[in-house]
Amino acid sequence: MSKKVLDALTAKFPSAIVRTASANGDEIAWIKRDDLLAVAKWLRDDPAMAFDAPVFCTCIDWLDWKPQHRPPSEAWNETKPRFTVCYQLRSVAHKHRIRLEIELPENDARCASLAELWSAFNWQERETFDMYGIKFDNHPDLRRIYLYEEFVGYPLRKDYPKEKRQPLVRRDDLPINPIKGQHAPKLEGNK
Amino acid sequence: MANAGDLSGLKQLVLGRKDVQDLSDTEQELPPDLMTVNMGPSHPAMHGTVRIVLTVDGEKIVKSDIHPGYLHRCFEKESEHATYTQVFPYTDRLNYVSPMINNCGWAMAVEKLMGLTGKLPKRVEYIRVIISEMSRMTDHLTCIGASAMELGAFTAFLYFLKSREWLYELLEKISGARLTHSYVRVGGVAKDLPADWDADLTHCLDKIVGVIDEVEVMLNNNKIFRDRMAGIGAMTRADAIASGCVGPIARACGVDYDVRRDHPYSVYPELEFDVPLGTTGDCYDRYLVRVEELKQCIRILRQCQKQIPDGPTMVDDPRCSLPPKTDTYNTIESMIRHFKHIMDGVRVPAGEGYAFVEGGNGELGFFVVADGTGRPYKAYCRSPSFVHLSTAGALIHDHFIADVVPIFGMINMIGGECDK
Amino acid sequence: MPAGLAIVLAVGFCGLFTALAVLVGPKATNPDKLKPFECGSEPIGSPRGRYSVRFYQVAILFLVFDIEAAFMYPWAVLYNQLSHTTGPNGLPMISVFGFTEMLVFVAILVVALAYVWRKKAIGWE
Amino acid sequence: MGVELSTTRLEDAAKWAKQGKLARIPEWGRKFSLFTYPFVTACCGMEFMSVAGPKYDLARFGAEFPRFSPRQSDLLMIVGTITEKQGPALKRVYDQMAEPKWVIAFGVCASTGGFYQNYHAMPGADQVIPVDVYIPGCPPRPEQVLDALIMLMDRIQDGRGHSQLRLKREQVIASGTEE
Repeated sequence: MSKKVLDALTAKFPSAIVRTASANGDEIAWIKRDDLLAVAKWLRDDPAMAFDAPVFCTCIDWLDWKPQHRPPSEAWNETKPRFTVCYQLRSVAHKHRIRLEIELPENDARCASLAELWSAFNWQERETFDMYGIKFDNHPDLRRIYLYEEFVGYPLRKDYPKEKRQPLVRRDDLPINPIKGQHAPKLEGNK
Repeated sequence: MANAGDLSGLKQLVLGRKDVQDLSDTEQELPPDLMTVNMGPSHPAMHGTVRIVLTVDGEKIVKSDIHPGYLHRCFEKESEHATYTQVFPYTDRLNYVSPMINNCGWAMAVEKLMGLTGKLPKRVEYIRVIISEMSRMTDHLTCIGASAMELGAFTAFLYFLKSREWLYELLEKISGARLTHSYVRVGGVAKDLPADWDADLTHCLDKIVGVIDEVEVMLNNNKIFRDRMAGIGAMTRADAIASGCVGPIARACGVDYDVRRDHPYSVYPELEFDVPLGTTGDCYDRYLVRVEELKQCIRILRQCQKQIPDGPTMVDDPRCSLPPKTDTYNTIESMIRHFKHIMDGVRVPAGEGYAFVEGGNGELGFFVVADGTGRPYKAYCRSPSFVHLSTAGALIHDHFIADVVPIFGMINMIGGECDK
Repeated sequence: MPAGLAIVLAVGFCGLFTALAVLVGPKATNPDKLKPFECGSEPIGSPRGRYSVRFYQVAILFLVFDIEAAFMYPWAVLYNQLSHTTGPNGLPMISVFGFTEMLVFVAILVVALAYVWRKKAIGWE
Repeated sequence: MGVELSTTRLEDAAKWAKQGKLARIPEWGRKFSLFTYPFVTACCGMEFMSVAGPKYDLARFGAEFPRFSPRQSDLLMIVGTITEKQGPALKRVYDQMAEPKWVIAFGVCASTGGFYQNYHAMPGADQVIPVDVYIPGCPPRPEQVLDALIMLMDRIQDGRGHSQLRLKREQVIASGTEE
């Protein structure tokens, strides 16, 4: 039933659509980065599409992606884009769904912000920026949402180690104090 | 006379506008400074994990800046380092008020990628519906009880806590743990229901029906409760849809959307239940929608008790089920299969998929990217609490500080799910 | 119970416990302990800002009606002694004088309440 | 005299914990009237509700009345995971509590970080403040919490809570220097 969504989309924006797929029950459309705003506005305002409800916005980091039982050509290499930003939309009236995916290169991880079209994406784009470092242009206030401002780096990227902590506060008499980076003075018995 | 003139001139300067005589009583007072107050992370109404920087003019909130993230426990990073089966304990702690629904959501997402969605034995589907509806009841009982307590109705809190204890006991008998069950597996459930679960559930539901009626008598027409809840934090239907609201909050605004009915999964098509809808979308409607949903859960559970068939509790697909114990100890192939299944986890074919269930707070979805190994490449949780918290800023605008408490109580923002 | 003894007992009881707390309780202050408590986060802005006058208004109105309620207690305790007539069964009759006395007292304050209500001093708008 | 618990500073406990008869009376009073500041963050909060609820009543031990201001509470119950962003808030609340104060780490996340070993979950609340009693379990059963409370009462009675030891050491050092 949602197959017609993809057909209507490719009919309307033949140049903007890189490719489409219908996998695991979801309709996916890969969109070029520059036409994203136009496609999204059309999807929301067109009565036949009526995608008025946002579902989620996240990003996939394809660094050293090697799917098993698949031809080696699908594995990731430096020439391929590293990030893919995914917007999932759904229509309350027609009850169909679509996922827009935008492929972004590693050095220029920029994407148009859909916060003006659907207010839910305001916070979800801030979360994607906080976790993956994707900069959304003309987003109302793009700053970290989960982590504290002093945090350096983007933790959900594949190259960020899981247990690399950047502590804010520690007890001063800890045996190993990560903030002061040295062992606490040995308590040589209180006088 | 000179200084009298200066005095009126000074007042003119200070008030800046009209002449002093024709100002009304209230306008004559000097405009007060706006005070910024922290409604911080460690506050009973904030469920301990949200900080709001409120700019208030006296008691009225002029501007608010919400800071979530105090309970960000890195669900995605942890699940990238765990096998598909090891992710279940992490999903328990996402929405820890209704943990079973998270388990079912994650299991469905992985089964969708493996193409097992419709092939599970009927008994597994019924068990999953039963434990999900019981978990939804504990979610609504805790939400209404806690927000009633925050408004002063401590008795309603204790009544609902008592009934939640009965449910916890039964869930503990089923899964072994009161809160963090980790009971569901990919392709089935860990073990079958206990022998006397039917009688216990009937006994438990009869008692809870009585408790719900008592609390409804106490709260529904209680003047204080209604004044604190009606008209507070109202949200229009269009705002609800545009800001991605789902679940009881969207239904309170009149958005007729329930995943169990609009995108039927599991055995919900065989069960009849109706979806309560509110009109004004304020806190009182959210309360009424949740109470009505409690009754619908009881109705579903009673139908499931009658319709549940017998049968295996795990799909007999070798990829995701353990070999029976007798084979494991006798044949080397089962031994290896058992070992590989435990150590490498369920091998999910490469691909990406998004599956969603009706959680306690609405559409709870898992977006999974699999790369063929036993560990998820990416496991994103679409959490309704995070979306509802983003609308809280608009809801508390122009309300009093005391109104933030019922609004946050009725949004039912759960820290684990909101900050993932 | 003579009033003097009651006062002495009251002051003595409170004094005893405050003294106990001061003597037995340990004293350990550090700069962090003296900062205002704002739910665990760094306090923003100073509490010395200019408040809206409404706070003061609501406090004064509360004081007025609270004292009115406080005056009702001694009246209620002495209510039986107020009546001069005894009923047929020997019990004191409901004293019209005592009741009207309190009625007048409350009526005066109801006028004040009506004025305050009309000027919308109680609400927050 | 109850289970001999090893405090992080063993030599402190041995040296300062000698108590006269007179000093035991206020401890006895403090033991049975603990005012808890429930620093609730995560899933253990649900279990804390059950512990404070009607079935596993906390009121039997005089610790039922939660105070939401550190000024009026002497038992800080850290219920749930403490993340790096929450660390400063926890330290500030602990500093603003009146002496003597005790801390219970409720659940394995507050004790050691549990199975959240990552960049944002702190490996235990004792990275920030000294903890007196740790409760294992995720979430711990209500009986475990009551058992921990009784264990804490023993420590209070013996005067071996961290803040009690620190107060006594400062007292002795202060009196020591005066001689």
